[in-house]
Formats: sequence, structure tokens, C-alpha cells
Amino acid sequence: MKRLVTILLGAALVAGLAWATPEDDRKAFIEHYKKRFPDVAVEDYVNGVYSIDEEAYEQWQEIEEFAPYELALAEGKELFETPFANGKTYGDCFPSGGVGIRQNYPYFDTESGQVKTIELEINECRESNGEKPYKYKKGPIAAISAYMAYTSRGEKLNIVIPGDPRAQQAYEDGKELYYSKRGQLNFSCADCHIYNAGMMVRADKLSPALGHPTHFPVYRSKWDDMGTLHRRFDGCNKQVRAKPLPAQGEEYRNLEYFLTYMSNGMEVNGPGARK
Amino acid sequence: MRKNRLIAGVSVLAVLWAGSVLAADEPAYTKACAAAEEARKMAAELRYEWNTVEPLMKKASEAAAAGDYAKGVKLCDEARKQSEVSIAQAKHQADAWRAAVVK
Amino acid sequence: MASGIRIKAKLSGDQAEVKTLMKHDMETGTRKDTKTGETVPAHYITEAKAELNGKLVMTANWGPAVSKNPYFAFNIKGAKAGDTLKISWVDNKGETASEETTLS
Amino acid sequence: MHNTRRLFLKGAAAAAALMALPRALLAWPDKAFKANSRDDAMQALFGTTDSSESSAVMLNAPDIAENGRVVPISVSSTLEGVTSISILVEQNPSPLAASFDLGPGAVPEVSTRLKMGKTSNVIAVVKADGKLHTAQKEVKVTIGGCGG
Repeated sequence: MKRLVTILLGAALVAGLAWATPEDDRKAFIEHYKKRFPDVAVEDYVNGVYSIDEEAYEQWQEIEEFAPYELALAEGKELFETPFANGKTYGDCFPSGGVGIRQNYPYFDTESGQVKTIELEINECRESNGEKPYKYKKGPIAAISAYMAYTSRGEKLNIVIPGDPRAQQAYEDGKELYYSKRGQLNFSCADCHIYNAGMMVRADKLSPALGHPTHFPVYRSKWDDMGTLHRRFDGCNKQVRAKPLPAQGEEYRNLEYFLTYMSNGMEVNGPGARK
Repeated sequence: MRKNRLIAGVSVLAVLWAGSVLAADEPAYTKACAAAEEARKMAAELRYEWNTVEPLMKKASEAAAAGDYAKGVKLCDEARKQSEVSIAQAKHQADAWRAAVVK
Repeated sequence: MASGIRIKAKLSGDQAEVKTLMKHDMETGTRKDTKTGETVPAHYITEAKAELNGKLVMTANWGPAVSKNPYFAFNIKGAKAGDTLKISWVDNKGETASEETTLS
Repeated sequence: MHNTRRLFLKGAAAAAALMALPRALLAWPDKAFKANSRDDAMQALFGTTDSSESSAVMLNAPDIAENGRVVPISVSSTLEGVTSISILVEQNPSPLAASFDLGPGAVPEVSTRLKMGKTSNVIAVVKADGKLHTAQKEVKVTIGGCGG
């Protein structure tokens, strides 16, 4: 009899763990940061590390006076509106003409059973109109994605994880990638951006994961250039000495799915400027 | 005079003999690097490859190209060991990651 | 914006607050191209000018230490709506660009 | 007599050299921008190095630069008769970074973004009625890092 009870208890415990829904994760995520930075309002996290570093915030404001991403924005708008050889434009591929929709990305596409991101669909749009796809980490795609993000400024992230088991799995896989230690330094994303957010790594303050994706694509002084979120995933992987996974590969798209869901409801403020 | 030549001859032989024992020959180099590639592929399969492994294997092939097979073996052995650690990392993380999730 | 010069000008009272961002690589001539390994030759704006209604208001002499895509902000006294503001630059290769806007 | 001839030749050569420069570069203080010390730069730019620190010169620069490639710097002054504002980064290979000549109507206030090779004093030099007034601040620059 006793043995039966322990088995039942064990099953319940394991089930309990597996039952933590994405929404439970997100609430726990926010509670973590409320405890870690009691006087930082949740909506401020859209400013990344500048929400927890007063001095850096001032310097950032100086840059935002006329942010370097504005050049890419102008270029992105022009690219977005320039018709393909067949006369169609990006507007024809995206809902609402591609304007003011960034807050719905990434989403789970039941047809393809895949997580779709804006950059992936920009290239899908190009290929379906007979154009060569762009590279995913920088260049024209970052400019177009920057313009699409800009048209959504102020919209609240609206990431949906449907009951479809494939979507739940994609979310879980992204979560696993976020929390698993990797690379020769054996760090996970969480080690830096959750459990050590606000701490210094040499001269850099680790930014919190809450609000992380809202400002992408990003112009970084270090690159002197725009870059997409997957270019940043690449950078972090290299820094823990893990071999980066393919940009817009399934792993990074699932990672983006999980990470963006953690900031659900927060305001889009891309493109951003960072160091 | 004869003595000197004798000594010279012996020392040349010694060097040759020592060289062959110490310096791995090409088959040993090829074997070591095949094993390293095998381990690297498995780590990549698990999505846990480190970015330190390929550079080691590249240096190994450069050393071998310059005829230094011993160095080639040493570098490929190091590469293989690193991949083996990353495979162990992958196996461990397969369930360890859940404990890290913010609850 | 073919000139690559973006201007934000705001009139408050008789002062015009002008902010400009100019697309330019501003190569110092000491940077090595990571792919080719060669040193990228120096290529930077040496002089940027601001003219109000054709009258020179400010000349900025720059060396290679000015950041890429230079930012340049300044204020002009005695400006009024309808004035034309012209921003132009020339670089060490003799290339030039200019942009005009009307203050409003 | 002999001496003046050489001067004449040198003058002609210098004039020829100047001709070769594109017209706009005539005003560009080439020597000052090529000088690799603070004093040489000031000597070349102003013909003197004597200046005095003045609270009427406001230099706004970060204590720690987010990134040495893009350091936001602003200089303003309440002095009258300001004709130029220059900014030097003492530890840069060539310290003179920028020099703004103010025409009529220009308010003595400029902002720009500079590259700094390493931690250094940033010096603002305002020329008013022929005299040099300065303000100075150390800006720390960190190299490398994950970017946070």
C-alpha cells in the first residue's frame, strides 16, 4: 500500500512540474525581477540595462537624441516600399501591409508547425516573389526589420502559445535552450541575464532578460551597425565559447518564442541603440 | 679521425631513432583526428559543440601539413577531449536545466 | 535622403536647435579590415558647414576621431520660420554632400 | 640677401602645396590635426598653449564611456565673443578631435560624438576675444567585453 502511495505522489510531483504553463513561467519571471530590483517598474525593463543603470541611462539618452539607427530606419523604409521585380512589395506578404504588426511576432504557424519570426517571413516573402533571400544577421534584413519594428512602437507584445502540442513543445525547447548551460564556460543565458542581472562582467553590467527582445533589431556601437536578435544570440553563444547555432534555425526561433513570451504585454520600442 | 666519424654516425642514428619514436607518424595523426572529428560531430548533433574545437583541429592539420605529426596528434587529442566534455555537458544538461527554471 | 544627411531642426523663440546625423564611415586609416587584413585607408569628413539663408553660421573642422555616422548639434540665434538651413560636408578625398531644409 | 631668396622659394613651394589641396581644405588646420600631443595641437591651432581653466566653459562627457567608439560630448560657454570651440582627447594618437569655428548667429554650444582609444582627459578649449578658456574631464574607456 505504502509503495503505491509513493508512486502516486511521485507521478503528481512530476506532473506538477510539467504543468507549469507558459503563463506561470512568465508570472514567476516577473516576480524574480520584482524581488531582484524592487524599485524598477516592470514596464521600464523595455530599456534593458538602462532600466537598472542610472549613469548609463543618461549617456544612452544622449545617443537617442539622434540615434544612429535612424539611418538604417530610412534605408529600411525605402527597401520596404520598393517593389520587387514582379511589382509586388513586402506589404503584400504581411497582414496589415506589414505596418504595426511586429508585436505579434514570433508566432506559431500551425500550417508549417514552426515558429515564424519577422526576419524569416521577410525572406519567405522575397523568395515567393522570385527574389534572392537576404542574410539573416545584418544588412538589408536588419534595416527592413528595424522599420517594421518602428511602425509598432508603443504596441504591446502579443505572443500567443496555442494549445497545439507542437507549439507547447517549441516553447519548451526554447526554454530549455535558455536555461541549459553550454559552451566551454558552461554558462546558460539564465546564469547571466536572470541570476546575475545587474552584476558586472568586467566592465559590462548584465542586462535583465525581462524586456530583452522589445528593442530589436538593435544598433550596437560595438558593431557600428544594425543587427538582428539572432545576431545577438550568436554573440552571446560565442562569448561562452559555444558554437553558434544557425540564424533563423529552429533552435533560435524557439528561443526567441520563449524569450519574447517572457516579455509578453510589454511595449515594443525597437529599433534600439546599445553599446 | 675514424672515431669522430663513428660518433657522428651513431648520433645521426640516435636522432633518427628518437625522431621516429617520438614523432607520431601520419597514420597516428590521421587516426587521432578522425576520432576528434567523430566526437565533434556527435557534440554538434546534440547542439552542444564548443567553438574552441574546430580551431584546434585546423591548427592540427596545419601542423601536419608542415610535417609535425606529433603536434597534430596532440592538438586533435585535445580537440577530441573537449568534444567529449561537451557531450557529457549535453547529457547532464538534458534534465539538469529544469532545476534552473525560475519558479 | 540621397545625401545621407538627416537634419532635425526645432525653432524655439528666435533660436533654432539643430541636430544632424551624417552617413559617413569616418575611417581613421589605422583600422585593419579583419577579412582582408589590409589597413582601411583614411576616409573622414574634414569640414562640415552650416549656412542659414546662405550665410555661414558654423564650420566644423573634424579629424578621424569623430565617430562613424557623425552627429553634430548646435544652436543658431536669430532664426525664424521659413529660413533655409543648409548642411554640407567635404571629406579628405574631396567627396561632398549637402542637404537643405526650411525651418518651421 | 641670400636668406630672403630661400624664404621666397619656401613660400612659393608652400603656396604650390596649398594650391594642390582641394579648396575647402585650405581652412582645415592640417598640422593641428596631425599633431600627436596636446600642446603641439594647441600650438598649431592657436599659435599658443597658454590657456586658463574657466567655469564659464561647460564640458559634458560621461565618467565611463559606454563604448569608446561613440562617446557623446557637449561643450557650451557663457563667455562673450566666442569664436571657436575645440575638443581634444589627450591620449588619442592625435589629440585634436574637432574644432568648431563659430560665425555670427552661432550660439557657443556644440554636441558631437568622438572616438577614444583609451581612458583619457577630454579637454574643451573655447577661444573668446583671442583668449583660451578650458574645461577638462577624465573619461574612462573600457576595452572589450560582452556588452552586457
